[in-house]
Amino acid sequence: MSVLVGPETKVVVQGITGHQGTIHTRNMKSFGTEVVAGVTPGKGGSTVEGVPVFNSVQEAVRATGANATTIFVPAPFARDAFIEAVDAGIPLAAIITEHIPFHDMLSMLYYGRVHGTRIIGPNCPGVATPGPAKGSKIGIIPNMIFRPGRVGVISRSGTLTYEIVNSLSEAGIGQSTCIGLGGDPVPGTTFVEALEMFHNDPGTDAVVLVGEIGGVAEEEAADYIHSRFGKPAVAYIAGRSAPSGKRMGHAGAIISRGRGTAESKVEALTRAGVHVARFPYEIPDLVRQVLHGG
Amino acid sequence: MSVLVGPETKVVVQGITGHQGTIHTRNMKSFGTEVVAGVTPGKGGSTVEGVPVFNSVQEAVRATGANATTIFVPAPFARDAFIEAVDAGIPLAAIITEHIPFHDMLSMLYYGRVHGTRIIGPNCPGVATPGPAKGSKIGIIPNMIFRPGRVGVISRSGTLTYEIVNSLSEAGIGQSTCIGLGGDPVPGTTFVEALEMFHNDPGTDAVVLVGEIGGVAEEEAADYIHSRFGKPAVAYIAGRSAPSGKRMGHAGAIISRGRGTAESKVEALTRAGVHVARFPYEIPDLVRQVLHGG
Amino acid sequence: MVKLAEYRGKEIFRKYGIPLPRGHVATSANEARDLVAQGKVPLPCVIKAQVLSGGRGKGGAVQFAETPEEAGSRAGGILGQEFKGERVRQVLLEEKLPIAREFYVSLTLDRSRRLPLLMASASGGMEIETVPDEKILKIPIDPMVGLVSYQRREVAAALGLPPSANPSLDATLQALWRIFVMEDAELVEINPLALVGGALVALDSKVIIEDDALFRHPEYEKLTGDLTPLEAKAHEKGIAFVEIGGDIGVIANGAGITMATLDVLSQEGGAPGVFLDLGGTDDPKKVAEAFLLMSEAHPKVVFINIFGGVTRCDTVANGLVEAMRLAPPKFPLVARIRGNNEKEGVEILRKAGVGSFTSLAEAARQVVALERNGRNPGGPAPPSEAIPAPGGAS
Amino acid sequence: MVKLAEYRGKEIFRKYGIPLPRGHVATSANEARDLVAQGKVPLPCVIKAQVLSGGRGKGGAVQFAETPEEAGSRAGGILGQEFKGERVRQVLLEEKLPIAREFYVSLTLDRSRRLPLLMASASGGMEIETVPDEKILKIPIDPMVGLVSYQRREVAAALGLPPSANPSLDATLQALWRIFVMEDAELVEINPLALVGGALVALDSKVIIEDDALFRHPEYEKLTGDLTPLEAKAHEKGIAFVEIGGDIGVIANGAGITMATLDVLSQEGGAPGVFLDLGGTDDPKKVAEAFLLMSEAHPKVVFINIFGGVTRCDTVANGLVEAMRLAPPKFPLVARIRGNNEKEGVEILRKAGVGSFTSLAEAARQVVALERNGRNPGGPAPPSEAIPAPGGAS
Repeated sequence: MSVLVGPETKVVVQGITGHQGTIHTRNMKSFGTEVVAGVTPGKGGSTVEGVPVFNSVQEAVRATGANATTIFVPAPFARDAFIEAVDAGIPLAAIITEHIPFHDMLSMLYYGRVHGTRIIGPNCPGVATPGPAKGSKIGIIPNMIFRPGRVGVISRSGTLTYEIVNSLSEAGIGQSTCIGLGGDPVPGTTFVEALEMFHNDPGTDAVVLVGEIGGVAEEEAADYIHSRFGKPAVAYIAGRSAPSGKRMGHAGAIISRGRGTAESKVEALTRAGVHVARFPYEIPDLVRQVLHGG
Repeated sequence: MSVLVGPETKVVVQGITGHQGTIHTRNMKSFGTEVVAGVTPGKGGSTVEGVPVFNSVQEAVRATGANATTIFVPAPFARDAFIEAVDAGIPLAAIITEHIPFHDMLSMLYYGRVHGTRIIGPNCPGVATPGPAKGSKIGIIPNMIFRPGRVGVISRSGTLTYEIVNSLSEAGIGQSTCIGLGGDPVPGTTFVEALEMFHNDPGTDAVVLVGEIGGVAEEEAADYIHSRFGKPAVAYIAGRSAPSGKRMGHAGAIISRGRGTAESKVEALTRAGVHVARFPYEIPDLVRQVLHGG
Repeated sequence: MVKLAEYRGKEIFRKYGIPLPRGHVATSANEARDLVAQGKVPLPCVIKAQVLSGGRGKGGAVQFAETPEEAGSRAGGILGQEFKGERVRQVLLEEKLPIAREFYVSLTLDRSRRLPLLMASASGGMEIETVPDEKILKIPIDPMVGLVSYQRREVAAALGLPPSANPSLDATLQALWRIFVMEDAELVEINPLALVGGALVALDSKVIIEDDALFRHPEYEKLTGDLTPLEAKAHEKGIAFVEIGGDIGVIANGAGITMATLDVLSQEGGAPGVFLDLGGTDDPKKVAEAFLLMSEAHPKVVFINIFGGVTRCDTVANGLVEAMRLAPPKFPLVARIRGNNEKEGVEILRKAGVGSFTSLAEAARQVVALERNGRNPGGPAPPSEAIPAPGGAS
Repeated sequence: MVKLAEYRGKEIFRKYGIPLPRGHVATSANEARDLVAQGKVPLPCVIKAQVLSGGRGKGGAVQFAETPEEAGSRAGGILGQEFKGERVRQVLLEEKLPIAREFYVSLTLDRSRRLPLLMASASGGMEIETVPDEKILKIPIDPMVGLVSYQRREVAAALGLPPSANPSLDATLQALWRIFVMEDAELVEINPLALVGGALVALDSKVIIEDDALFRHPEYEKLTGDLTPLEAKAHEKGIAFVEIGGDIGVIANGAGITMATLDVLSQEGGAPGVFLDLGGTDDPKKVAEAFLLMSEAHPKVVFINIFGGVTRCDTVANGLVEAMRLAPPKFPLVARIRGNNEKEGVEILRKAGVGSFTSLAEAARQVVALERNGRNPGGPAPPSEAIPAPGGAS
């Protein structure tokens, strides 16, 4: 079992003929994902990595029954690409594109909610569900880090997530699904929403949260875990020693006015019963402990 | 039984200190309605017809638990008044105000949908559920026309509805609930949505539809009745002999390009098994026939 | 509804960045000639009467000129003429462009979907009503989000536009959307939208502003051009009044009841001619005014059919009695006043010598009978005698 | 982020109709004197340095004048000075108004609710961070609908405004909302918003435009004022580079992994000083550029910690090798390159004499040991010798 993506997921890639779109179409396919279609306006009729390209998402959906999209189109066009996917009836969109204006995201969030399309991202690595036979993935998380299993991973970070998932796999701890939320100020899916999914997933026994300084998403996750989450959780918060007020690469990693500090996040999570790792490489042991009481 | 309003309905009146607001507060109360609060900004603390007046809907809801609103505020302020009601958590709004720009209604429709608030109207007489002991009403439908019973009435017209409900009552046929949808180009609730409510209401045995020329709402109602509505229906379409292209009082009553004619509506309804009256005064007999096979 | 003349619609188009032919408005032949002579309007040019009715091309209201003098004389030939009942007070002079193709685009409200609707067709330049449905692309638009790029691409495909014209199309459609929203339009139409040298140009404009939104747009005034003099007079007083030519005057309240009254009268063989919708008035003065307006239409018989909801029967009755006092009617009167304060209203009328029916069918039959009497050479009977006591109400 | 100077924010305010004191910008003492002498700025007037840092009042960057000469000399005293490291190139001269009260209003993004947030406080004129939370009214706004009247009434009540000022408040808040949306602002703040003779006037402006939306607003340029010279240089090349003063240089990819590296180094007793985030680059040239930039910061040791997802390890390795060839590093190098094309990358580095760790903890310990060596007078060891073969990976 898994959340969001699985063997039934049929993926369309928006922006498939771009550099990243092409590379990750190949990667998604070699992970086992059913990439059924690509979309690039004006390039309909061609193929990329053996995947047929259409001029519009609607054409792609009609021809292939795609039910998830991965969006690689540049930021100025990402909002419209997403709305096109929603109008074509696609219920799940991983938006890889970075630098989408948050004003655009506010209207995308509205549009997705009204029409029942879930957004993962933007500026995120996507979602991956490893499988014993074949996995399913929307986005860019590297294939080789996974091992099928029963631990869910939710992260606001990109590369750090890969690092952590890889360490879990190396320690023999497999994953049900890994969700990269992205670090943007207005994420389509929050920690709490992702936790709810794992809460309801019989295939997930425990969850690893990878947070970072800035915002209050981790504090809200702690509240949710405390009041309703029924599974053990392990967390890591990056940026404990980050210099105050300096940006560390994206807007999510700025500390303002004492809120959103590593301390407040660690404290909130600890109070909620979450085992908080000081360093990423402590996570596998902590997961083993919460799973086996070790 | 009934739909939309009943003994549990606690009404707030927005614009209670205006002429119409005051008159209809009195009428709603004498119908048996629990009018628990009025709202007029700046007039908080006063009372109208024994009803306490608040400065905001939120204050009114907090103090009284109001769960429906009747909006009498002038058209330029109606959109904001409705949004205030939604933000205060009110799930049902009868908007009596006429001449609200349809562009405003489009955003009100969105806002109501996202937040789960149903709109009746605008430019409508509201909703009334007569009761053996006490009735419940949001809006301005006259009290004396009702008789409690098991026939639902849905209408795009105002005064004609009163006429028809009155004739039902005089013929001994009582009503479960009467819904006045209003004749505006963008109604908050359509025939189809109102029919769905009566379909699910065990207290309703048959439905009377009062339509008029213009638009295609009656044709859509016919489609719904044909495919899913499980109760007998009687209809009347006003304007069979209306001069083509002339406005008869509001935008809903204009014929354009051969669509929305009385003929097309009557034909669609008849095909759907609805008994269509040629004149309003034939309705009671037709209702008696569909109910008792007479 | 506020329907704007072509040049006014084009002023809006210009403000929102839709490309237009170079042009100017003139109100006299001399002004037209000078505009061309001074090079403000390039030659050859088009001269178009600024009237609101369609079909100007066939009707001679669109002309062409090759010289300033010709422009002046053509403009002079159009100005001051009547076109479909409307006096031509302005002409629009515009450069005549080398048109490759003509398209149709518009935004309006789709009442069925309760959404804005974008329509586009490769069959531009003719009335859209005459274009077969399958040749019109229709795209519903989310009002909170507006037009998005894939919809614009669908339009480009439907029009068969060369790719070079895509930026021009995108800008035009975005402007169309902004006009629709910002100006509270019921309709924004460009027909024809012409392809000229790889870019699009709006050759005509049709913009209708919603009446109900005029409080946000004081710059537009309500249009009363299509109304008869009496209708216009009623309109000024805020009374809905429709003349269609017939003997019976109907005073009712509400569009539904007005239409139902018409239906019943027609069925009984009557010829209703004037409708006056009181709406939800509570003001006896307005009722009196309405009645006096009705008198001016010289009906053979007047049927007052009121169901009082918001309107109170006694208000209507008082207004009627007052109006009859001021100007005793020269026609028989049939009343049916029911609903709110019915007893009081009926009593007031009774005291003034006017009876009131309970049954609509009976009242309608009486109206039609009086209409037939009124056609006799004997002339109308005085109201107090002509109106029988109403039949027993149930 | 694009933070606009006060006068530029006020230009936007003016465009959207927010009332302002009469005022002008001057770039010299003479110009300032003339503006006042010509009556373009009424007396008495305020002279404000146009710098981006706060606390201008306490810092002497706001002055007052009663005569044109005084305005000139005060302006001259401010212009050309440095304020918190920023050179004053313009002053804004404005009439000094008789202020009754000062308020605070702003619109920004509430990340937790994922909605715009309207904030208002009767405690205007001071930094909002110093105002207690209970004195700030916070209203989340639906982005599709905008500010509605009851919210504006809540603000009026919270500010304790006289009813006469309500139209002024409504107009100001609506303008604030339009600026927030139309200009893609992260923050629009008026502090203080002053009550002057029954109406509101914006005495200051703070407008921050979102970087990511600059493609829609070419009129705004990105701000690099707060950056060190090396940070600015990196910024131009599109590389995220942060200097905080320490011995260890860190090259990583992604904010999370950068922060985690910092956490581990700090824990091991190291003093990280420079971070360079490669992000998701696929371009060996960019890696080489980044490495050369790092060299310019003169770290004692450099730790390259890469987990390749989008980034490929061989790309990073090739870039590094190329950079080392161009400018042999004067510091020891510790690498940990994992993930996408890991084997190839490790092999490329190995051939260039650089070993790669598998374990982050082990790598970090090695970095800190080399940092300590680097502090010894013996100077840095050459990289090929300083870096041991990595411990066995699991």
